Amino acid sequence: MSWLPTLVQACYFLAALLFILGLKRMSSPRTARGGIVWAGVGMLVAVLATFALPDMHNRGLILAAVLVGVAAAWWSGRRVAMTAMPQMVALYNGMGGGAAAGIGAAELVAQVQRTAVAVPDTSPLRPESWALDAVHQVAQLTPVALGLGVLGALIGAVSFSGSLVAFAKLQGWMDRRFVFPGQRVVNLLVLLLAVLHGVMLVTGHLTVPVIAAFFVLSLLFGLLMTLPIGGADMPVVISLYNAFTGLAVAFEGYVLGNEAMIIAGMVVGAAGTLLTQLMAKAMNRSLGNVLFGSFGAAAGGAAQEIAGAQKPIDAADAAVMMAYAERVAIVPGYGMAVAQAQHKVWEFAKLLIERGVKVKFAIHPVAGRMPGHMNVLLAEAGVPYDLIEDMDDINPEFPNTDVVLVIGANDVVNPMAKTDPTSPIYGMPILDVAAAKHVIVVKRGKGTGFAGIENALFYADNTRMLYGDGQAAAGQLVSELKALDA
Amino acid sequence: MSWLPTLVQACYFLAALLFILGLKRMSSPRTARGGIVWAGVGMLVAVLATFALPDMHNRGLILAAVLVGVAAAWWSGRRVAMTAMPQMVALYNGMGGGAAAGIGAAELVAQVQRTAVAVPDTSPLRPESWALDAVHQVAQLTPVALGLGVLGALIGAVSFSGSLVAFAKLQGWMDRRFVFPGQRVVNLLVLLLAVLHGVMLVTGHLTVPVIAAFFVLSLLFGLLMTLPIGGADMPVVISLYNAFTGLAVAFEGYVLGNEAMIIAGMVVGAAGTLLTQLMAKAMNRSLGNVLFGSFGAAAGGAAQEIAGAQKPIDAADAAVMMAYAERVAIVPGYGMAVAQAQHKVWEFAKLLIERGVKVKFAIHPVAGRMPGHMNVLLAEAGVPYDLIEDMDDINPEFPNTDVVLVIGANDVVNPMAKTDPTSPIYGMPILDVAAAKHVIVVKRGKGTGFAGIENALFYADNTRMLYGDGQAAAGQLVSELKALDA
Amino acid sequence: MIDGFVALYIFMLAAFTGHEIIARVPVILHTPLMSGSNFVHGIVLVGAMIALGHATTPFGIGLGFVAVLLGAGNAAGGYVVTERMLEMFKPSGGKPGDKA
Amino acid sequence: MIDGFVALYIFMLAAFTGHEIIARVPVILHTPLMSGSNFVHGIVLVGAMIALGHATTPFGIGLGFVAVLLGAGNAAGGYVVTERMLEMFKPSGGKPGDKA
Ligand SMILES: NC(=O)c1ccc[n+]([C@@H]2O[C@H](COP(=O)([O-])OP(=O)(O)OC[C@H]3O[C@@H](n4cnc5c(N)ncnc54)[C@H](OP(=O)(O)O)[C@@H]3O)[C@@H](O)[C@H]2O)c1
Ligand SMILES: NC(=O)c1ccc[n+]([C@@H]2O[C@H](COP(=O)([O-])OP(=O)(O)OC[C@H]3O[C@@H](n4cnc5c(N)ncnc54)[C@H](OP(=O)(O)O)[C@@H]3O)[C@@H](O)[C@H]2O)c1
Repeated sequence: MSWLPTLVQACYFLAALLFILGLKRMSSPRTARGGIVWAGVGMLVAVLATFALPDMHNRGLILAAVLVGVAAAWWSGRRVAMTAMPQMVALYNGMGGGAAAGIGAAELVAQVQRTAVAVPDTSPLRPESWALDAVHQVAQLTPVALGLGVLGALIGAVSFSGSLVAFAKLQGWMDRRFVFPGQRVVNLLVLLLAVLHGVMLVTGHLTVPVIAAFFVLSLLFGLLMTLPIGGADMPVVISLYNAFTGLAVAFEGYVLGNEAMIIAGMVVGAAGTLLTQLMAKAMNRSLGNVLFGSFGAAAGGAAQEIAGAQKPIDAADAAVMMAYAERVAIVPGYGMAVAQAQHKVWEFAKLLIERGVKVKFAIHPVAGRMPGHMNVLLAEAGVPYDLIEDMDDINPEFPNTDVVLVIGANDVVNPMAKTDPTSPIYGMPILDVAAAKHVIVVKRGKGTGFAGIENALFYADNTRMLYGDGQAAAGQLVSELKALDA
Repeated sequence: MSWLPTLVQACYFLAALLFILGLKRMSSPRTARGGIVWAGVGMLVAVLATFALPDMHNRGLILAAVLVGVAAAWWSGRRVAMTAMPQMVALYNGMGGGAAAGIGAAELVAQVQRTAVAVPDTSPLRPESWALDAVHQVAQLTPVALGLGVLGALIGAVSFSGSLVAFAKLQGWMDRRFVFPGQRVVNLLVLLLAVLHGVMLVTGHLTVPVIAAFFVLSLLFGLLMTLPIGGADMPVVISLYNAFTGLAVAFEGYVLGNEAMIIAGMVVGAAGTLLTQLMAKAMNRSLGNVLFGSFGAAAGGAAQEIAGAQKPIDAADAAVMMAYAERVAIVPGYGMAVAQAQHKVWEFAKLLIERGVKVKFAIHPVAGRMPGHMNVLLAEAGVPYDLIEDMDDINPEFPNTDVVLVIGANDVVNPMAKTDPTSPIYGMPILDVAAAKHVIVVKRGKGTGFAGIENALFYADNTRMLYGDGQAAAGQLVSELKALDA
Repeated sequence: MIDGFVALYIFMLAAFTGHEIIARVPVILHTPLMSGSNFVHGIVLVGAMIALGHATTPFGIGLGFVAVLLGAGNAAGGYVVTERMLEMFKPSGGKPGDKA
Repeated sequence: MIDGFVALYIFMLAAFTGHEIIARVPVILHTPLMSGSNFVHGIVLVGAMIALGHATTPFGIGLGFVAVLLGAGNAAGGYVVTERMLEMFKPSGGKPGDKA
């Protein structure tokens, strides 16, 4: 054994180690930033080591493809808006799934060639175009490797086409949910056909047409499975496809005999599966409900009657109320993200803090449209994370809070989740803002939230509505507050 | 490949899986009880599978040894008192270390024989007594395997002799700490000599005398390393040796090519190392301090002067005080374990609860002499674990508590840990019982606790002393309480 | 090729490791972690490079080229996006990050 | 014999698994867990059985016999002690356990 392969192996080992350590760091807020760097170093080491592998051809082509791919992704990842992050994750994840499927395809085709050489007279159906000029020196794949390779290709292809649909939906290129009667049956049939072709590949029907049909069916299934799912459920679906890609990479890693791929893929596969469940749980839904349910459709049934009227307030009064309060809590929601109001909100909060008001941000786990959405936006605006409180920590404090400023949040502060058993959000834990002395709600009008239902909070005696776009309203609050001191 | 080895392999895989799942369950209070059963099933599967291995000789002997070993350990483990658990763990752990060392020795001796056959004329120093009548059919060990085998044997031997010393100390067979000047230097020398012999074994000096010297030195080091450590520090040391044995098992597993041993050993090695650190941290000490420090010796320096006198109370008054209190917290300590008072204490608490008093048990993480000591005793007496509160949870509640009953605790309620920087326990977090309205302390007299220092709590204005043996005092409290109702 | 059982052990242990690492992660980190693990499976790039490096037919080379492109996109894009998200998690005293 | 790097991967992953499982264990379970992991390394019994099963010289057989004895003690004793400790962890409504 020469030293070069050993060195490459050592590099792969180091990479696997750094991936695990990096993910470990990423799962704690204090060390998260360093984590991605550790994992990045691991990736660099693994890629450089692969260039040094002894029996590699096409080194120039490889370098070109790597450079082009890295440059394009780097550029797009750098310039995309913070709010578009989920769809970018979907896109890059789809690419990974596609790469895994591509590896599977390449191995299957190569196996066809090797089989042709081994038994040259028993495969008359093989198209002649697959010239056998240079046959792999590698031995035939074992049945286990063949099976895992096919499975990985299936999963990777589903993740590829599914992620692209998710991307298109979140990007707004595909607005409507695509639903038709009997959809589930059709989807199931396509999946069964794809699996059937996969089984054929493993059980001796390894021909190019079968391979082609197998991939077409797999891609089609990813497409069909994702089309009926609503845009707001996409983060969970993307997380699921992320786990899929991990598994696909692990299986193709087995085919290639590459332990770093096996480990990294499997770690992501397991971590991603758990993460998907945690995400669904944070939305108070089951994974099955996300994938096959029809959340939006069910909403809007027999809603509870709400007494009273919404009572407006103007920005000047609202600013004064908060300026002379002792404790203020700010509850952001999806509307703040739409309005991109986080910078203005933080500016306003800073002015309050300067005046000696105790300000906290109260974050509901599923505020916005992806887990941690509000945290990411507030962090972007520069809000230090020790001002940010989780639901469980802040709920007991609302009775001692003078003013709660709800900005663009709706479902996550809807008391009907506790009082109305017919509500689609019944049972979801909410931020108990109604317990505070005063509530000010910033929204544009009478629009409903994600669940599409009325909100009793807006009609409560201690609630005042400050109508307007989130960013504009926050801007007004800032000017009024500055005017107070002038 | 025949089906039998595959089946055995599958059994080993199942065992490894069950060990991990079992440990996972054991690390959460809700599922802990089931965890050991899962792991136990894994062990059973692995042992039965090993009997089925095809190329095994001496099956009768193996069965005899297994039966005798199991019977002896089962019997001793069943009948030992609950308070003697730590030394039993030490004993069984030492056995594991010894077994690993034994495997290492057997492999090394076998390797000597194989070497002799391979190059019969180059080892003139080999004693003739090691007859070569039947030589292993197995190939020579690789250098890596040889190295790991020697390392595992070293660690296993240290764990063996060290654990036996720990057992003897906790059992009370070896009361004094064995300390002499220059001890650390001697210990270091012995360790270096052992390592030196290990290196010789790996670098071509594989002869029986060197093997023998290597084991004698390793065992001696384990002995010397453990002798100076005080009995109260033993739980941490036992945990360390537990991790050692895990590592030794993993290394010998590599030599034997047995993945179940590698995985189980390595999991325990890593888990045990972390657990050791957590234990030391819970005692507010570093691992180095436990192993090389002289905690008992340093104590008793320039202690802070304490004003006031201890004010006694009799059982009748104490019982009345608690009977008419709204909230009572009971703080047990090492003295409760010595007095075996847990059953009486729980009887007393139940009587209070029947009267409508809100009773909680407040447990300091290092109360007693092993982590979780109080929990185990209270659980034994039948106290439901939802009445038991951790330090962090109950400390804020003491100001609202009417009476705290401290029974056999001392250091863990000593306020000087917060006030006196010269105190050996300075910096250790304590149970803040002084904040309660009244404190009643049960102890036999003016004896000090583990740290050997005075306790300002006993002299505080709101503290009353109920002198007497823990069990007797609790018994009196019970009778007085019953008398109240009669 | 790795022997069947050894591979099984590696699959199992890697799955446990991944599961345990994520087991108690706070909600606030769900999205960055999804992105971070998305980056980690960018290791598929290495596999794609090997596939292209061993390809000999024009079709195989084309397939490998696309796979490397996609894999490189996964790795680089995953890194940038995760890095940008995590960069924004800072304790008190941080300055506003880059504009969205 | 397992190939060097594969063994390294298994060692690493097993170490991570063990570490992560214990990472957030409450103090109350420290002693039972120490005992439980003590039981788990009782798997050394399997190794000792193999050593005795392959021994051919009287010395080797003697050594193997002692190793199996010790390993069996580790496994059985570790199980009993752990089981007794954990048996006592029960929620409200439990009856007093066996007398110490
Ligand atoms: N976080 C996740 O992972 C996730 C994923 C999927 C789904 N969800 C769901 O999303 C919902 C999140 O609740 P939420 O309270 O954050 O949001 P929401 O219930 O969707 O409410 C958003 C509110 O913001 C207002 N708004 C929209 N644009 C605005 C603008 N430019 N300026 C000011 N206000 C604006 C809307 O009212 P107007 O139209 O009157 O302005 C609307 O009532 C939950 O039902 C959750 O289950 C969450
Ligand atoms: N938990 C662990 O893992 C661990 C391990 C090693 C060391 N430690 C150390 O051990 C100490 C534990 O603190 P602790 O408060 O539990 O105990 P402690 O400080 O050792 O005090 C025990 C007290 O109980 C009294 N006592 C002894 N026998 C008694 C009996 N039969 N009836 C009534 N009272 C009796 C003694 O006073 P009288 O003699 O006057 O009765 C003594 O003051 C800490 O310093 C800790 O660091 C803990």
